[in-house]
Amino acid sequence: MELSAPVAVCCALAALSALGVVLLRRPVHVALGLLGHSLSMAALYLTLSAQLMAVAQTLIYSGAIVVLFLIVVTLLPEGGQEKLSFGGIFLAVMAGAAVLAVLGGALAGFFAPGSTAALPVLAGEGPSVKEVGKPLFSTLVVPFELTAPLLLAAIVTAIALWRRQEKPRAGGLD
Amino acid sequence: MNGMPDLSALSWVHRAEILLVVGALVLLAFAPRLDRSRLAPMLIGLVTAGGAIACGLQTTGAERMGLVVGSVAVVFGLLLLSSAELFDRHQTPEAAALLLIGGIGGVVLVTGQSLLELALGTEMISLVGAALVALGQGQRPLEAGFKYFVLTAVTFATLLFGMGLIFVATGSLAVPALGAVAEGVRPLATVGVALFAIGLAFKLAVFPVHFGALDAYTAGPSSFVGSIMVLSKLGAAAALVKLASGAGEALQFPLMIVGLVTIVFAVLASFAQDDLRRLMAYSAVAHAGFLALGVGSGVAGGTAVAFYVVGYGAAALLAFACLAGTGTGPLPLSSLRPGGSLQLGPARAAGLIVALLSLAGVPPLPGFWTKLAVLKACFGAWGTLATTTAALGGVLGIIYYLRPLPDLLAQAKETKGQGTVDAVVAVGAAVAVVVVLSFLPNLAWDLAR
Amino acid sequence: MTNEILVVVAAAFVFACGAMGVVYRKNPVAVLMSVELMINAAILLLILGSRIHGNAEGQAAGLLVLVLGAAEAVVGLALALAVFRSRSRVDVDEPKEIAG
Amino acid sequence: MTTMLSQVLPWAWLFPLPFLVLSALGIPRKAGALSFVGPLAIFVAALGFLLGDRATQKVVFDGWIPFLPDPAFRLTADGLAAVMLAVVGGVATCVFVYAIAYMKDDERAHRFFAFLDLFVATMSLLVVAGNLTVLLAGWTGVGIASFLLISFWWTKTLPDGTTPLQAGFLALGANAVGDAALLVACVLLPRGGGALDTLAQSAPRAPGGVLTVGLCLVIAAAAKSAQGPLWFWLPSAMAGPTPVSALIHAATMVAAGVYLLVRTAPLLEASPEVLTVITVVGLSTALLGGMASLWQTNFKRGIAYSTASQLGWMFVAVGVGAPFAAFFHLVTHASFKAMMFLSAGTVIHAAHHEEDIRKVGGLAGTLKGAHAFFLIGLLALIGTPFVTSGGISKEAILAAAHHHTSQPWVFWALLAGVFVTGAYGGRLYFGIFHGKKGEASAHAHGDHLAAFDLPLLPLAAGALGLGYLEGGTGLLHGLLGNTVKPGLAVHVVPDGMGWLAFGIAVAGVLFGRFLAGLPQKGLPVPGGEGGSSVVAEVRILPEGLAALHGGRVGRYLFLTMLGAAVVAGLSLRPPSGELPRRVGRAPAKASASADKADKADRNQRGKGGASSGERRPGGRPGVPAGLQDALRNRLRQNNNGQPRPGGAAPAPAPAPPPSAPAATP
Repeated sequence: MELSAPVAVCCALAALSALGVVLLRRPVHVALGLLGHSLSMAALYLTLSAQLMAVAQTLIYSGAIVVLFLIVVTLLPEGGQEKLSFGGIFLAVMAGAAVLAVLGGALAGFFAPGSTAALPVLAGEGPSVKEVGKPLFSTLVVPFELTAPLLLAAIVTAIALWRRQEKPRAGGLD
Repeated sequence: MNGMPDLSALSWVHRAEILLVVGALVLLAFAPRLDRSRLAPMLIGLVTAGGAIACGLQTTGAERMGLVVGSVAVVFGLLLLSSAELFDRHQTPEAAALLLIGGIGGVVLVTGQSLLELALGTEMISLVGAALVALGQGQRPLEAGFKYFVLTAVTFATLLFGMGLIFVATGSLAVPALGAVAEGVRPLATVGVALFAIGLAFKLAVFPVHFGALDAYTAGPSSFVGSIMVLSKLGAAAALVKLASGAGEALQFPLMIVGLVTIVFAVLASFAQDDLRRLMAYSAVAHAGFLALGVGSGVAGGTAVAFYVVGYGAAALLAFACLAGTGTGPLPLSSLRPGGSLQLGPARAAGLIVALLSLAGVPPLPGFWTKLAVLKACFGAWGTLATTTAALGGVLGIIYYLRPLPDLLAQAKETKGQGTVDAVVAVGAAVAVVVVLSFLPNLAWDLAR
Repeated sequence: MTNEILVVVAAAFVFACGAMGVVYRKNPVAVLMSVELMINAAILLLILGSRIHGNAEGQAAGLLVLVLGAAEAVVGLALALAVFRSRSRVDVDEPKEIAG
Repeated sequence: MTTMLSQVLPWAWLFPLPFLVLSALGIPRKAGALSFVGPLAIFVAALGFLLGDRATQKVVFDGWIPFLPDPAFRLTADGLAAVMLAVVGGVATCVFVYAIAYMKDDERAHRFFAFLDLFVATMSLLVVAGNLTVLLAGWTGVGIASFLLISFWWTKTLPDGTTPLQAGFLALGANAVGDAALLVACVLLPRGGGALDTLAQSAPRAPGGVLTVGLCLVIAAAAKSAQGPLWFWLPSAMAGPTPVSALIHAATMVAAGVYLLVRTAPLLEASPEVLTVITVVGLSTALLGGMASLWQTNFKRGIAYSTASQLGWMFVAVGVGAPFAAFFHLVTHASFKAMMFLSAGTVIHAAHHEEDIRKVGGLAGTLKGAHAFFLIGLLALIGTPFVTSGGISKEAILAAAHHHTSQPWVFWALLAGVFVTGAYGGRLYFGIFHGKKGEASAHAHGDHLAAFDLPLLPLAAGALGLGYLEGGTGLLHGLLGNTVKPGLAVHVVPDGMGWLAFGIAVAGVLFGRFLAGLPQKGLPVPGGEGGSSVVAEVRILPEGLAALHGGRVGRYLFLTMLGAAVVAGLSLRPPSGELPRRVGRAPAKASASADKADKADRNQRGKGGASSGERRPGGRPGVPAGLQDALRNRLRQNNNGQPRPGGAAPAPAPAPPPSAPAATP
């Protein structure tokens, strides 16, 4: 698929908002950056004809997770204002550069002149929403079901940790 | 698996998983009633885990090994439930339920075939591990649980990104056979496999990604640390074996290097430790190095790794069963730091000595046989230099394993708080397993094949 | 340069951004948000793969990964709250009782 | 009777175990009153074997460790093992009886005897081991027993500021190097190659051949026998109670290295390089150890250096192709050196735990028994002909070195060693028992001496008479059967060379007497006096590494991401199949055996992996770009309901181990 404007714009938006998440100082701004990132991702999914995922991204990520982050930001003392150090930033740049270097090494084949390497391209549209549902109940049914105990564990953990903040209940075990 | 699965055709693995979920649900549903009883949560959990072991005995190969070893690890955690150092002693039903879910995670990692299943298993163990550590009493477990979780979240994201790269390259969620991937996108798949392996390596606790596990094993409640540790090592090692068998040398070489670095690092760094708990945590890292080395040693390494997990698991469960109920603070050794006061009593001290000797690889304890098996596999794959390094690191480790010995031998005859009956059962059972595996290591070898 | 490659590059960039964020952020919530960036990059790759291989599994897996990200955020935030509510400074480097 | 005794000999290592349990339980009330029965039984069984028909007894349990070159559990009792067991059992019996009196006032004496029993059991297992695996079990076991006994008084602080615990760890560390070498030897032997008696046949088929296996064995032996660069732990090990020094660090455990070399001599002799290494290591330790002894102010350490030096002599004997002479000297040395240590122990006990040569002296009158025994030991040590065993066995080594014409310098160096031996022996003897009375010996007490002296009588008899076991009679040759290559005939009457050597030794003793009269400064010997401080210095690196865990999550995350990048980078490196270093350099046999093991493993894992295609070891078949479409179709098919590759079997594509082992590390 040749480069198309909507995809390029969405990619640029996603990248910029990701930068925002990294670079902005105030936690509230960071959360807004994440919101923007999530929305631009959803748009990108639409351009990749993944409508279901676009909706899910908007609802779950933008609607639930980012809001959750915002709530916690307000719960933390001082609003979670952070004092960044130059050492930390230097290390971060090094880590980011190392990761980018390796990923660049993996992608180098696509850009090397004369290289025949390319991602395979499928003509036509991607899988429809109906098709997406199928693997959830066939090939991926085990992982799908496994999310249930996973979420259970997450809920139990969150509740049990919340109880930590209350005073321990009186009365011992026998 | 075409269309809706037929319930009667469920495999034993899935039956065991469902059983474990049901057990967890029962525990949680009746938690308000169960939390005053010492025995009930444990018994419900034990019945469930016992059922999972029974299911495991119906199967063969890796499934059998995963179900049996994973469930046994859960059983030990359950047996030590009443001596667990929980922040809120009424949370035993929750802890038991989390243990059972952790068991599912371990089983999924061993038996799962697609990358997505492996990812889910990893995440399940991460959540359970962080939760069980963070529920311990005092600030230390909370700090350790938080660090463990942040680090695991990052490595898990790395794992997911690796899965994404593999999927882009191959269009399939199956464990990729790199040799069969189209040449143009093979680097993409290779890096994907490596990043996926990083997420699993965190569970294994090898060198650059060991920090979280090190803290969690140091400060977590000892009752649960043994189970979490064995479950994560079992699952991660099995998953890595699957990944490496498809990836070939592209993954085996880095794993070999990482394994050697981990062994040397853990052995050297542990010389500076004077806290028994920290020593045990470093020991877990050193053994992860051997596991990584085994995984990096090809097909022969796969069997050796499974064997290693069995032998290591027995000794680790014994060690932490002996430490159960000693709080979550440091346990300084008086021979190394003045003012240390280790109060274990002679029986648990003796059990701990057996465990330490096995972990150190002293013949004829199982730790020795498993180490030999991995070294043999490593020699077959990588030759003399790697084997010599690993062997040297392995045997030098004996120095730090014997460091607590003077303190343990000095345990007075009469100490109060010898532990509850269930804890005694746990220690006894673990000692029995270690002793049997010492003289009949071929039993573990058969289980591992 | 095709659309596919551009998306892969964008995902790699977002992932690297997340990696940088987790290293230097001090606020636990900001660290977790950086992790979410990394997970988003993974989802993007799954969807891209689904598109170019015509395999719906990718999107289904993306959906499950979304759920994983949510679960992780919940537990992470719960832990962060438990650790930092009683502290005066919100700094992930601050609790360092366990060291050495 | 003798037949029965010889049949139980492979199991002799079990004899001390009941007494271990009893001692651990605090039975009988008087510590050690029963424990000596274990080693005595070993001694009797060994004697019974030697008096009987001496038919080799083998015990084999096959299929014990399925993945090892030699999967069996093997015990072998032959002439060599029986003589060694007789030495171990005999010396141990004397030491046990001695220790009853020595440890009388120690409240943890029961534990002490339990540890001693553990040592004798593991040592006997080491001796009767039939293959490397069992040998390794005993090898590690004696190391641990030695650690426990060295650091037995772990709360004490030594005069040089170190603790017995540090000394114990030092010993443990040095021994661990040897254990590692044996581990490597264990895994690099070809299939079916672990048995000790066929090692010479199997080792050439190992990668690296005889040289590698031989060097592994030499490193292991050097670690156990405190030879060459691994000498440093033995002087520090003197922190343990003196009976321990006598039994473990003079007579038996440190001799295990020599025993291993004698046992595997047919293999070692196949490689001249290995023999040269043994000679050089032994000779340097014989000379330097002897000289180091001259500087010791702690007389127990002085004897320890003497032990290292004498073990060096045995190494030289093996190195010049005379394992028989080495073993002969091992036997005689065990008796006289244990006796010297025990009489030194009597001095220490009488002088209220004073071990400084400057603070004792002139004890010949107070401690008549100890004086006499030490004198006998000294005479044996310097090799007095006719009357002492040491004279005859040392003569045998000298003769072998003299006979070994390819390296004449060995003989001359040994003659210098004779002088050094005399000097340190004389210095110790005159320093302890003659001259001015030191502050400690002024109020030395001479009570309970009978309990200390009686157990030394058998050892004294051995120190005097054991030489005739071979000299003039050739008895030892007969006892050993064909387990050790027969050496030169051993003469009782010294030839000219023998007299020369004795003369040099006497000169040495006179020099030693002169040294004993000098003010003792206690010059620092590198790693010697403060050997345990090595432990403290080595801590810098560990502490640096542990400092990585400063507790800051940001740093952890940085290292994590960096590690991820490095691992991913490593995975991108060109596969080794395309690297020249692995292609065609591996020995054909090794690669064939690796392939075989690989195949066997694949069969065991079921046929599930076959569907994804086999790959050549080390190779990585590239998929031509034209196949991409076909491949994609295949993958898609798999995803639409077909079982994925590897869906049924645990491993999709069993990747063979990455090619054959590299030929050269």
